[in-house]
Amino acid sequence: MDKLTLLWQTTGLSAITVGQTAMIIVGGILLFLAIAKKFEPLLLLPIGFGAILANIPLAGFTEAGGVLYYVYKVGIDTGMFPLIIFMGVGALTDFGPLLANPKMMLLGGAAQFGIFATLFGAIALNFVPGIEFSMADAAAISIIGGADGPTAIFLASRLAPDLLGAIAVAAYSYMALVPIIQPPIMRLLTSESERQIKMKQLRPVGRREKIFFPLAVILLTLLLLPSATPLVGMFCLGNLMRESGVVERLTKTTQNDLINIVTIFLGLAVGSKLQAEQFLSFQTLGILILGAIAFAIGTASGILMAKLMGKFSKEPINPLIGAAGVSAVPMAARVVNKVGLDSNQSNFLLMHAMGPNVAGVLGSAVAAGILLALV
Amino acid sequence: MDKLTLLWQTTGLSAITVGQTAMIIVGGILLFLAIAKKFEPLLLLPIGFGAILANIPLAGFTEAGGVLYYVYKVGIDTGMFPLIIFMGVGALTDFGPLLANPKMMLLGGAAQFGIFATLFGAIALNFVPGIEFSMADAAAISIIGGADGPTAIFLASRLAPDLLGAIAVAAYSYMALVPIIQPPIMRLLTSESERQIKMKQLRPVGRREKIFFPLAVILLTLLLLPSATPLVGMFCLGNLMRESGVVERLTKTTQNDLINIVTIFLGLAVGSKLQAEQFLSFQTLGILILGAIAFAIGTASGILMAKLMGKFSKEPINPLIGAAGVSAVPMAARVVNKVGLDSNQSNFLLMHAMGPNVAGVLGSAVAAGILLALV
Amino acid sequence: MDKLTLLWQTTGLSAITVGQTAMIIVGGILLFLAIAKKFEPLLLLPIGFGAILANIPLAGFTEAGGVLYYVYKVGIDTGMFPLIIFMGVGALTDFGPLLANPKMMLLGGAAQFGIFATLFGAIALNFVPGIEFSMADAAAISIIGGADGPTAIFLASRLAPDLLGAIAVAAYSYMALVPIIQPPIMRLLTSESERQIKMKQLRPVGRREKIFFPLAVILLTLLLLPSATPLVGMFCLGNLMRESGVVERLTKTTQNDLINIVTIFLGLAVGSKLQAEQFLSFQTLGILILGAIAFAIGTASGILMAKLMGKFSKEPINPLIGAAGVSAVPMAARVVNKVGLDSNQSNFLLMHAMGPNVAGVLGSAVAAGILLALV
Amino acid sequence: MSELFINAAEIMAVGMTSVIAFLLLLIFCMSMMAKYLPKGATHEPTPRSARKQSKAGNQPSDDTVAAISAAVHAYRTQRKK
Amino acid sequence: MSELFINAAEIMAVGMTSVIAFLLLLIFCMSMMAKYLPKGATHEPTPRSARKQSKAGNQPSDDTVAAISAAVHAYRTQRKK
Amino acid sequence: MSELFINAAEIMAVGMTSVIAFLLLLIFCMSMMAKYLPKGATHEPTPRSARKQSKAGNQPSDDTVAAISAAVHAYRTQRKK
Ligand code: NA
Ligand code: NA
Ligand code: NA
Repeated sequence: MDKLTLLWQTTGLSAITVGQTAMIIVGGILLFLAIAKKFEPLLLLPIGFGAILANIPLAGFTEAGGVLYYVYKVGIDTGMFPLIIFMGVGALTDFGPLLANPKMMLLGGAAQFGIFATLFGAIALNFVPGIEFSMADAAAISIIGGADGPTAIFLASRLAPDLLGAIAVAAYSYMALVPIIQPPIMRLLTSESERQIKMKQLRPVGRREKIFFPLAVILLTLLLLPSATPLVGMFCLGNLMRESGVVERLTKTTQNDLINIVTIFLGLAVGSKLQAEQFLSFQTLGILILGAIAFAIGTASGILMAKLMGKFSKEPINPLIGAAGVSAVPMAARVVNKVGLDSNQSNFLLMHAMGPNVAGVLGSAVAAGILLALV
Repeated sequence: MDKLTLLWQTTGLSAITVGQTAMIIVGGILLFLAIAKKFEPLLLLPIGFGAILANIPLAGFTEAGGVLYYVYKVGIDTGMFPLIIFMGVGALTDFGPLLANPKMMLLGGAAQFGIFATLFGAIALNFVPGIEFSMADAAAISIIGGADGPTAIFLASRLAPDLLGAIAVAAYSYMALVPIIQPPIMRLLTSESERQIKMKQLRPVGRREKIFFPLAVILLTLLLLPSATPLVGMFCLGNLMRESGVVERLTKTTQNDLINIVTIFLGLAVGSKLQAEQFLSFQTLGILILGAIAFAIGTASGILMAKLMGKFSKEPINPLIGAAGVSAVPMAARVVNKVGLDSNQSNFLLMHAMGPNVAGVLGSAVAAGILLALV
Repeated sequence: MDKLTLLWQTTGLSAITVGQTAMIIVGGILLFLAIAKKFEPLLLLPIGFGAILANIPLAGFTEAGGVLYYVYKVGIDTGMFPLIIFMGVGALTDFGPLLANPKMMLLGGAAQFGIFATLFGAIALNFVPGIEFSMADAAAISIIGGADGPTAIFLASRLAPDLLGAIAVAAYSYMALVPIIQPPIMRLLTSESERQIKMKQLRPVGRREKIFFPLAVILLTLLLLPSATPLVGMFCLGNLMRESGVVERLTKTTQNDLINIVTIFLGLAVGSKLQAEQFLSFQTLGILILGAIAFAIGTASGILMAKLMGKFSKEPINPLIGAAGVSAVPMAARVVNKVGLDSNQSNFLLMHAMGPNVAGVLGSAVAAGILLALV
Repeated sequence: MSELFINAAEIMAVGMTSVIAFLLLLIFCMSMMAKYLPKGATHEPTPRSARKQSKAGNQPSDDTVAAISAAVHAYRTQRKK
Repeated sequence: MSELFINAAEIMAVGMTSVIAFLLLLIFCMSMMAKYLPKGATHEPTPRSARKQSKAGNQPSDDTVAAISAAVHAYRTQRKK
Repeated sequence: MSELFINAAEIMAVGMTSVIAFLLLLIFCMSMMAKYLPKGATHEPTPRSARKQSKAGNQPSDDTVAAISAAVHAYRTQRKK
């Protein structure tokens, strides 16, 4: 009888808490979103599974010596995993559409207003009793508006590791929800005739421009905003490898196996932060709400900037492409294309939206650097 | 003259011990088995080479700062390498044949009797003077009967790191010897007519079942046997990535480059444990003998369980497939098929044996978890 | 105003030193050489970019917690990165041409005279006031004459980590300059008729010889020169995987993704050592000069040895192939072929030069081991 | 010593029972899944990679097939002239 | 608390201005590059790998093409006999 | 200082001698191997991967060959009708 009690005490059933049960269900929901709804499955599948593992009673995945503990220590505490992913994203990004029309960069800048407005909003929320965000917390939350996973994880790991799980989940979820969140805002802020505007075809871009672009970006960043150089630097390295054309085997590995390996473990490490004590709180609700607001404001400010630019530009600018400035590459650009096609069956905005789209990636990395410097 | 003496003292010839010489020969034998005999070459080649490196005098491969020291610390001490391999095995495993006939799971369970019987046997051996196995040693040794490399390495690294080298070598060697060890036992325990039994063709299995299976396994494990969740969890993650179909690029990397990279270093790290003081002992002999016994008992209990199930089953069950319950995927299933064909040229048992075969992998991971909980 | 001052102080412009500016320009020059001149781009591109990152003010890439700090600690301090690369090189090397004509090994040995002569020269330079090389420094510098990147990085990381950046850059630059450095020396030391000598076609080499060769090398090394076994051992492991033919999936990963991943981070880590305080010194100039001398002496002694061997050999030996003994695989062999063709349009020396060429790799690894043992 | 012996016997009994009990539960789950999970198509996942690795000679890759048809077509056209 | 609030407003203003200023500078650089960089061919880098991954059926790989020509040639030769 | 100098000369002499001696021994081993190792076929290992990477146009991969023969066979059959 005594032995049976001992045996019972080794089971998870005997030790599982309500919080752990809830978090395992959260993990299951993430897996459902990843598999059945195809929400950013490359990240949400490992994150969801990591959340389940992290909440297994008695198994110690996240305690010293546990698998997820090591993965988090090695990959996130050091910042290596998001930076390696960012290098991979750089190696996968073609800046051609942006170089063909540099002004589009402004749209990728304007959309970052979502970040800074949300920072302000998060601090304002402190007037609500029960919520208490420090400036670092607010900054980490607001970066969700940047619509860029590795940037959000990197910044959260520096400023608010306790919120990292919720922030990463919110960021990837909203990125997956771009086709649902953005179109109503786009329709609200543009008229039918604006949405029908056709844009001039993009000029072809020379190889030299593409090689010098990442170099120009890293030089400007190091001169003006050194705190953004980890993110921007790794991104530019990836892009330079790609465009230089002389290290194809490195580029290929960076775009494929290296980014894949890191993605699996990054997801698991993020999932390890989905623990009951931290996630099942009022704060998470605040993060989810603020994240959605950040996203919406970013989309809106991108569109409004595009309208403003259209007023002063000789070439016509379809304001829809401003929405792609949030990044969420290439989903946001595809949504722009689709909404554009709804108004005009022969207007293909995809390539025009790619400019602001990749500018948005740079824009939020720069914004993250500013937050690191100022907070 | 003095200088020449100094020079001589820097040579390996001056410093090599008999033990090191013997272990380098052991390494050579492992290489011979891997290359000439094709005994599990993916593991035994790096293990054999690692054994040679680990026993080089004055080179310090396994001392602090040496290559093998780091590889062992990072990969085995943490448990990461066997767990990553297990994730890869999960990504390579198709549970279809098992899902088509869930009862086969019992065969994969029965074959684990080899493990527990050997645990008992190892402790019994303590009555022999000169042998002294602790319960942890006995548990680590008995897992050889699980016929699963990463499980054996993981358990040994937790319970008896000093025996890890011998245990891993025994496990992989016996897995390679499956075609020699199993057939006599199979013939002994079955009659010609039993071996000729044809089994009903397996039903096709839906995609949903395949996706839910790893989830069901991890849920049951976390509720009942949390100590098994590191192994089972990583295995289920790999299998879920595979079956979900939404993260193909991650699955592909897991099945190929990730598992390959880890295999090389896992092998080297295991080889680093093949040092004279530990390996050239009475214990190693005990491990080799007990391992063979564990294997034989596992095979036999699988077959006997299959005979028992055949008695109570409406569908005919060929008792040979019980032998595949030890795991050693897919070698054991192939041996079943071959022995079956010897008795009946038109009886293809391969797919029927794959069910118990993959069940055996789960079964020994579960058994490892139980040992971790009880020892 | 106060705020603006604070903001200004977060910029790189406010903090950058002359030394950092100079080193960023050096990084740019390396990128130019890599991309525009295709100088060993696989290494020089990441090294150049790493040099830029390492010299960004306020960003802390090379301080505790910075990306490059971690990469250096994990990959170079431990010696793992150059050793893994060396394993990859082993997996890519075909010793067939050397096995077909074992005497060529002597050319790969003679060319290492460049290393030892330069060691002597470096110490002699100490008579010049202002220069002060320790024996360890001199040894690390002289290995540039080995014309082998990973060997140079490994030895420098053991003996003179402060000089590692300059040594690696010099080694890879001179390897890229082989087509410019070697031909004049080759023409100077050989007569037109010597350059026209045709060599006997190489015999085919059996698979067994190829498998036993790496084993023979590691055995001899461990008996006579254990300090060379880290480099030689990893090289032989790679080569054994390749030639055994039983672990193709491991070989393929070693030759591709593993070596690619490590190359990127090795380059970054080497670049992180290109810091103003260390690089912008008289020593660097000394390293560059001594490196060139080492290279030239190595080339010359290879050629002279080939002429000597030609005198005593029954088969004719074209002295040009001695130049390939410095290693720099396969560039040096190609240069030999080209210079040979210049003298005789129908004389293809490529395969004959591959023998000394791969012998040179072994030769410099052995020389590195000797330096580790004696210094 | 003989305590260790009894302990081992105990682990053998408890362990084996647990393994079997656990797997029986799993069998139960699998039967439930087979019964109650809505049947989708018995679609095989076969990731591209896997397909490529299999040496099934009769399954040439897509672009091989495309190349072949192009070649055969080109050849046929050429012969007509 | 209200200090935090003012601080946040400040970060919002300074941050957004900095982002836009930075990107304006970058736009300036890009325009300069477009104007003054010597125009090479507008050569696409398209690494081999990328090309292989794209499912462009009409771009069979080099050795497929070689194989085809060999096969068609062999077939043609054979038919002549 | 001059001690360092002598030391360097010593290392030069000992080191170079050691390298050559080591390689001579290796040459001896290789000659023994060439003489006494049972000659297998001079079979090239050429792993699949390597073969794929080499641009040797005349070595189409196995399944390309299979595809070709299938295509040519199909075509031939079709023409006969
Ligand atoms: Na963004
Ligand atoms: Na098993
Ligand atoms: Na060399």
